[in-house]
Amino acid sequence: MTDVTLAIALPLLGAFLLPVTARRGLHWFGALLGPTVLALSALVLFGNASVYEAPYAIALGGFAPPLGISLYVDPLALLFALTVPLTTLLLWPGDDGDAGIRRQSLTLLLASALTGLALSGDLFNLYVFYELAAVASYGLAAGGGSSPGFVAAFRYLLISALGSVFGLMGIALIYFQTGTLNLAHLATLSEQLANPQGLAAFAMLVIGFGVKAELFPVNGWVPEVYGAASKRVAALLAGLASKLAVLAIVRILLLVFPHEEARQLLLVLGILGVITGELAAYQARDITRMLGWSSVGQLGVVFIAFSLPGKAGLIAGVTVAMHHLVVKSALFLLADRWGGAIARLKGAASSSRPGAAMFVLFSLSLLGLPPLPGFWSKFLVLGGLADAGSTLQLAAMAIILAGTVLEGAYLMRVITTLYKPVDAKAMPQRQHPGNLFASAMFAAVLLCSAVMVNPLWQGLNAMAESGVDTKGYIETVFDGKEIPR
Amino acid sequence: MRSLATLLFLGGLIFLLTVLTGNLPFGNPPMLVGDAIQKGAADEVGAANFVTAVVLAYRGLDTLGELSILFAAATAGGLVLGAAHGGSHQRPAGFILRAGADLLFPLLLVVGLYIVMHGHLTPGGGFQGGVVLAAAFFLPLLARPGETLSHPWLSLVEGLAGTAFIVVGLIALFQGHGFLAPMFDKGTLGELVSSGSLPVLYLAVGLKVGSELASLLSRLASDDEVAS
Amino acid sequence: MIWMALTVVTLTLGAALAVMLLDNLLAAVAAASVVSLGVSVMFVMLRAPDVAMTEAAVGAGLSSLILALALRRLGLIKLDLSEKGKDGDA
Amino acid sequence: MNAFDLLMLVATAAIPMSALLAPIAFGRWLLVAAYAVELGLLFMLTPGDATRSAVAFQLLGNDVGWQLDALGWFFAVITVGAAGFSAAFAAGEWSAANGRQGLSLRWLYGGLQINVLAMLLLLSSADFISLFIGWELTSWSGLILMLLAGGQAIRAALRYIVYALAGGMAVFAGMLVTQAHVGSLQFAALSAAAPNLPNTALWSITLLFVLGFAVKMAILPFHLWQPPAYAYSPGPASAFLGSISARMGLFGIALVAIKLIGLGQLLTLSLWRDVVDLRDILLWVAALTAILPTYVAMRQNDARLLLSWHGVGQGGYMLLGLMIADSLGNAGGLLHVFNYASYQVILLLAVFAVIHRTGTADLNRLGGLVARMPLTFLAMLVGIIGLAGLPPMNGFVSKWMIYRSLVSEGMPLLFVATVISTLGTVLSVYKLLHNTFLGQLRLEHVEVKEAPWSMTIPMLLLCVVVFVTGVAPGLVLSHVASVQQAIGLEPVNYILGGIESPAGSLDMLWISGILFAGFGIGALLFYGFGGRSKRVHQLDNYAGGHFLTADVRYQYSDNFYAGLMHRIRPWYRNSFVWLESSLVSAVGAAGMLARGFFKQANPAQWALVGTTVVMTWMMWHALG
Amino acid sequence: MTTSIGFIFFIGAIGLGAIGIAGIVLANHLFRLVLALAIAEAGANLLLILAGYRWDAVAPIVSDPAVVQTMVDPVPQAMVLTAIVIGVGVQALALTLVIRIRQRYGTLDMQEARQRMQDDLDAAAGITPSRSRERPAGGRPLPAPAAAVEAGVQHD
Repeated sequence: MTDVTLAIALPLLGAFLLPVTARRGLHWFGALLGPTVLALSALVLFGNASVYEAPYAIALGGFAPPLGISLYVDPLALLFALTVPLTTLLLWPGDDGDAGIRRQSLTLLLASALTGLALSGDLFNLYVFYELAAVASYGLAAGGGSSPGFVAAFRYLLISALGSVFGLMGIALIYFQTGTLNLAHLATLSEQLANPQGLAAFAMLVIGFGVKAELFPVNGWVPEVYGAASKRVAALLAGLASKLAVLAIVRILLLVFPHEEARQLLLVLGILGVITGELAAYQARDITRMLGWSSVGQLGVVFIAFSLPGKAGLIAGVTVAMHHLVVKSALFLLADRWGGAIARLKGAASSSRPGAAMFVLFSLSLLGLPPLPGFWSKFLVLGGLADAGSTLQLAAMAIILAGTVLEGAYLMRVITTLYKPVDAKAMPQRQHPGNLFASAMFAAVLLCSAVMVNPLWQGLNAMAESGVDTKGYIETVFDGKEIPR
Repeated sequence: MRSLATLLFLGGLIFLLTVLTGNLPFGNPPMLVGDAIQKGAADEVGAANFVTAVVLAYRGLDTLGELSILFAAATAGGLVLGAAHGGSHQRPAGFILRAGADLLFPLLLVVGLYIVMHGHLTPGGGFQGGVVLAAAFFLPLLARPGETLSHPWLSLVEGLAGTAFIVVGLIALFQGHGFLAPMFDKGTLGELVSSGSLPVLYLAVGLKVGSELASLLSRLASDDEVAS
Repeated sequence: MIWMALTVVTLTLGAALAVMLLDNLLAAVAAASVVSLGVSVMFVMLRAPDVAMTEAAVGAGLSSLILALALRRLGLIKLDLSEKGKDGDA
Repeated sequence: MNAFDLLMLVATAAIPMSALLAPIAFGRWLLVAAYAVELGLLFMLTPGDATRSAVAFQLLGNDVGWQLDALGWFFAVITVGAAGFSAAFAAGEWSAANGRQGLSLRWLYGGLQINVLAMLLLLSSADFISLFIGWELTSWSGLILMLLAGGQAIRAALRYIVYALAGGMAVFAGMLVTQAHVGSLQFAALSAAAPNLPNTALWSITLLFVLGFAVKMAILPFHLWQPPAYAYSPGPASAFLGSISARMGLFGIALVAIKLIGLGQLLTLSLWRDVVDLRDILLWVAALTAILPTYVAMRQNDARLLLSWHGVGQGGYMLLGLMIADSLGNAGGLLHVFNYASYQVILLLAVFAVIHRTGTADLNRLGGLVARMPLTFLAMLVGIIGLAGLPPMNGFVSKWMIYRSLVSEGMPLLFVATVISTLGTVLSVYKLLHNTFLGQLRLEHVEVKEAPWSMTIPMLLLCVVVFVTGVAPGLVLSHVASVQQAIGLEPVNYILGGIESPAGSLDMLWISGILFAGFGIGALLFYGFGGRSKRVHQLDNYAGGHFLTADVRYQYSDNFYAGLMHRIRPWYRNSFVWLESSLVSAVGAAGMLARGFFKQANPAQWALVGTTVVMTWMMWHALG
Repeated sequence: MTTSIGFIFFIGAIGLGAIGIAGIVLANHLFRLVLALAIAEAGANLLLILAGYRWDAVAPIVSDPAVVQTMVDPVPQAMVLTAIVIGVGVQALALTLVIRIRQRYGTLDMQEARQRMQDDLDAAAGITPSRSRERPAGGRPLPAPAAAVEAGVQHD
C-alpha cells in the first residue's frame, strides 16, 4: 500500500495519538511512535520511486479533478517529500516528559504539513498546509521555554500571520478571476492571469509563502528565532521548512505564473536577500545568528537559481536547495554546543576533533571547494546565470561571487578560532554525541553525493524534465476528462 | 515619522487594492468549480448543505489540516503555558451565575450536538457545534473557579476524535475510493440519516473542536502564576 | 439593500477603528466582537449562512471570550464574577 | 599507466606517508627521497609533447582530464625541486628543534606534499574544470602551511584566504563566461573560438582570468597579502611558497592569456581608440609591481619580510618579460621563473638557518655572523648575486634578456623602470647581507656555530645549480624554448652559453671566463705585491681618544639608507594599505547596516513596504 | 447599483484588511497586536466570500430537492470556514505567548520586549551588549569592523 496520502496521514495520526498514549503509561509506545511513523511514511514515499517513469496524480475522495483536492506526485515532489521524514528523523527531539511529548507531536505535525506542501496540487490546500507548518513551528520556536524564545515566537507569529493575510488575499484575487483552485486547472487558465490582478496576486502569494522561505522583505524573524530556539528546531526550520516553502512558491511560479515578470520578481528579491544576508552574517558576533543570516543569503541564492527559466533553473535550484538543506542543518546541529560568541570558541577543536573537522568540511562545501557538492551547485547556478546573460542576471552572478568571498571571510574566522590554542578560563563545551552522529550522517550524505555526482546529475535531469512539463502536469491531473472553462 | 511612512505605504496598498478590485467580476464569478459542484454534489455526496459537502467531501483534506492546526495551536499553547494545574483561586461566583450555569449546561450540550448532527442539512456543523460544546463544558468552570476540566479526558477526546477522522478517511482509502472518499449509502437528500459518512466526520470534527477549545479556554482561565 | 450594506460596512469599519484607538482594552475587545458581528451580517447578506454562523459563534462569541480571559490573566482587568454584595473591594 | 600517472600516484601516496613518517628523522629523509623520485619521474617524461593522464571523468556532461605539456612540465620541475630542497633542509635538526617547540611535523610535511600534488593537478589541467579544481586546491592547501605557525601567521593567513577566494571567484566567473560564450569548457574550444569572439566577451574573459591569476601572483593592487603570508610560514614552507607558489598565477596567465587567447588578441583589446591596449596596461602594471615592492622591501627590518617583498617585485619582472611580444623577452620571463625560484629558496633557507641558530630574523639584532656561519654566508652571497642580477649567477641572464628585448622592442620607459627596480634590488639585498653577516658580531652571538650539515648541504647544492645555470643557461633555455613552442610563441634560439639572436647575443661562458680571469689577476696583484693584512681586535685602537667597550656598536644597521628613505618617503604613503583598509571598513559598515536592518527594523513594516512596492512593480510590468 | 454595492463591500473588506495591517505595523501593545491580527483576517475572509458571491442566487443549501435554483459558490464559503477556525487557533496561541511574555519580562510593550530579548540573546551568547541601557544610542562610535581586526597589521 504505497498511496502517498499515507505519507501525510500517518504523521498526523501519530501526532494525534501521541498525547493520548504517552499519558496512559505507554511511554515506550509514545517514544517509539514518532520515529516509527516517520520511517513508515519514508517507506511509503520510497515505494513511489516509479514516478521517475511516469508521474501520477491522486484525486482525493475520488472527485473529478477540478472539484476535489488533487495531489501530484512527480520526481520533484517526491524528492522534496522524501527529505521531510528523513531529515525529521535525524533531527528528532528525543526527549520525553509532558513538554517533550508536546514537542514530538508538534514535530510530527510539522513533518506532515511539509510533506503536504510538497505533494499538494491545490492552491488553498497549499495554504492550509503552510499554516499548519507555521503554527507547528511557532510552537517549536517557543518550546524551549526560554524568555527570548517567547518574544521571538510571538514576533514570528505576527509577521507570518501578516504574510498569510496577504496570501489569503492573493488566493481571493486568483479565485475571483478563475473560479478554481486546482493548480493544473489554473495552469490551463494562466494567460487569464497575465494581468495586473493576476500579478498582484502572485506578489501577495510570494510574500505570504516567502515568510517561511526567508524571502527578503519578510525575513526579519530569522536571526531572533534561530538564536532563541533550540538548535535542532533551528536546523529543522532553516534546513527543511524553508525549502518546502520555496517548493510551494516554485510550483505556483512554474504552473500558474510562467511570466517573465514573475521570474524577475524572484530574481530581484533573491539578490536583495543575498546582499543583506551575507553582509549581516559578516558582522555577526555569535555562531547561531551568523548561520541564520548566512542561510538568508543562501536562500537568496536558491531564489535566484529558481528564477532561471526552464530546466536549467529547476536543476540549479534543486541542487542549491538540497545542498543548503544538508549543510545548514548539520552546521546548526554543531552550533548546538558551540553556539556562543565566536571569541568563546578558542580551542573548541581540541574539545572534540570530529566536530571541528565536520565544521570545516561543511564550511568548505558551502564555499564551493571543487570536489564537494557545493561547487557543483554554485557551478550550475552561476553557469545558468552566465548563459542567460541579462544585465540583472550578470549582476546577480557578481553578487553571489562576492557573497562567497564574504562567506569565506566569516567562516574562516570561525574555523581559525576553533583551532586556536585553548585558553584555560573559557573552555568550550564538548559536542553532544547525538548531534555528532546526526551531523556525521549529513556529512556522509554530502560525501556520497560528491562521489556519485554523475548519477545524481542524471536523476536531476529526469526530474527537471518532468518538473517543467506543464502540459504533462495538466494531462496527468485531468487524464482525458474535459477541462471546464 | 515611522507611522507617517507606514500610513503612506498603507495608502498605496489601499489604492492598489481598490483599483484591482474595481475591475474584478463581482456578482457573476466564473464559478468553474462551483457550478460543477452544485450539479454533482447532491448525488455525489448527498448532503443538502453544499458547504458541508465541500468542507467534508470535496475539500476534506483542508478540514483535516484545519483540525490539525487547531490541535497544533492547543499543543503549542500547552507547551507555552504548561499544563493548567488547579483552577483559579478566587471565591466562587454568585448564585445567579451558578444556577444559570447548571441550567445552561445540558441545554448547550443538546444544542451543540444538534448543530453538529444537522450540519449536512442546515447551516451549521462541526465547527459551530464544537464551539457551543466548548462553551457548554467551559461554563461550569467559569461559575465554579475551584474546579477544573480534567485534561487527560480532554486530551483523550481530542486525540481520539482526530484519529477517528483520519481512520474514516483511511478506511475509504483501503476500500479503494481514495482518502476521505464518502462512504455508505447516500440516503435520501434532506434526511437526517443521509449523505453517508459525513455525519460521522462532522461528529469527530465537533468533538475535536469542542475539546480543543475547551482545553484552550480552561488553560487561559486557570490563573496559576498570575502575572505580577 | 444598498443602504443596509452601507450602514453595516460603516459600522464595521468604525468598530475596527475603535479597536485600534480605544484606550480601554476591554472596550477594544467589545469593539472587536462588534466587528465580527458586522462581518457576519455581511456574510448573511452575501448568502453565506454557514460562514455567518461560524463567524458569530467563533469571532463574536468565542474569540472575545478568549480575549477577555487573556486580559484577566494578564491582570489588565478584574473580571470578577461574584456579586457585588459579597465583594470586599466593591 | 605512463610516467605521469605514476608521478601523480607517488605524490598522492606520499601524503599519508608523510602523516605517518614525518615525526621520525629517517622517515623525513624518506619523504625527501620521494621528492627525488617525483623529480626523476618528471625527467622520464619527454617534455616536448604533452602526456595525457589515463584518469579522466565525464562530470555533468563535461570532459575532465589532465595532461602535462611542456609549460606545465617546466613549472612542475621547479615546484617539485623547490619542495624537495626545502624538505631536505628541514629533514634533519631543524624539524627536531621545531618539533620540540610544538610545530606539527605531520602537517608540515603532509602540507608540503599536498601543495605539490595540488600544483601538479593545476599545472597538468587539460580543461577549465580541472584548471579550477587545481586552482582552488592550490589556494586552500597553501592555507594549511600558512596556518601552521600560529600567532601572527593566522592573521596573515586569513587575509590571504580572503584574497585567494576573491581571485578564485574571478577565475570561476571567467570560466563560466567562457562557457557561456564558447559553449564548452575545453581549452581547445576557447583557443579555437578566441579569434572571432565579440570584443566585449574577449575583454570580460581575459580580464576576469587575468585578475584572478594576478591576485595569486600578487600583481600590484592585490599584493598586500603575500609578504606576511609567506614570511611567517614555517621555514621550509616559507621557502617553498615564496619561491614557487605565486608563480602559479604566472602559469595561469601564460596558459589563458597567451596559449589560449593569444598575445595577438590582447593587442586588439584597446582603449581610448587604440591609444593603449591590454598588453600595454599589463606591461606597466608589471613594471610598477617590479619597482614599488622592491623599495618597500628596502624598508623591512625582518629578513623574511624583506625577501618576501622581493618575491612580489620579481613577479613583476616575470610578467613584464612574458608580456613582451618578442621571443627573447618572454623567454627571459620564463627563465626568470626558474632562476628566481632557485636563488629565492637559497636565500630563505639561509635566513632560516640563521634564525635556527640565533633565534631572530630582525636585521637590527644580527651582524658579523660571517665569522661564525661561513657556509651560510657563502650561500646567501651566491643567492644575493643572483637576485641582484649580476654575473656570473643565473639571475643576470634572465634580467639581461628582459632588458635587451625591452630595448630592442623600443620600450625605453619600461627599460628605465626595470633599471630603477634593479637598483632597489641591489641596495636592499646588500642591506640583507650586510646586516646579517658583515659588520660587527653581537655579543650574544659569540657562541653561535655553523648551521648543521643537513641545512648547509641543500643550500650549497642549490648554489651549484644557480652557478651552473648561470654559466651555462642553455641547459634551462632548452626547456624554455620548448615551453615557448607549447604556448605558441616562436622559440628563442639558444646556445649552451646563452642567446644567439639578431636582437642581441650573450655567452655566459665568455663572460664568466673573463670575470674569473679578472678576479684571478686581482688576487695575483694583491698577494703578489705583498698585500699583508693584520687582524686587529675591536678594542685595540684609538677611537678619538676615549675608551671603547665591547658593547659599543660600530655596525650601522638601524635606519639603513636613511638618506634614500628620506628621499623616497614622500613617494610612498602606504596608499595600498590605506586602500585595503578603507575597503574592509566600507564592507564592515555595510555589514553593520544590514545587521541593523535585521535588529532594528520592524519586520511587519518591511512586509507592508515590500508588498506595496512589489505589487506596484508587478502591476507596472503588467500594464506597460 | 450592482457595481456600487460591490464597491461598498470591497471597501469594507479592504478597509478591514488595511486597518488590521496598520494596527500590526503601528501598534506597540502586544494585546492590541493580537486584536489587529483578528481584524486583518476578517478583512481577508470577507474578500474571499465576495469572490463567490453571485447575483440572484440563494445560499448553497438545498431546501427542496424538487426545485433547482442558482446558488452562490460554496467553495469560498468552505475556505472561509477553514480560515476562521485557523484564525482563532492562531489567536489563542498568540495570547498564550503574550501571557508568558508578560510573566517573564513584565511588559506588554513590543519595543521593550524586543530589546530585552536581544539583550538576553547577547548575554546567552556571551556578547557584551552593543547598546547600553543607560546612555542614549546616539553618541556612541561604531565598533570597528571585525574584519579590520582580522586583516591584521600592515607590514611595511
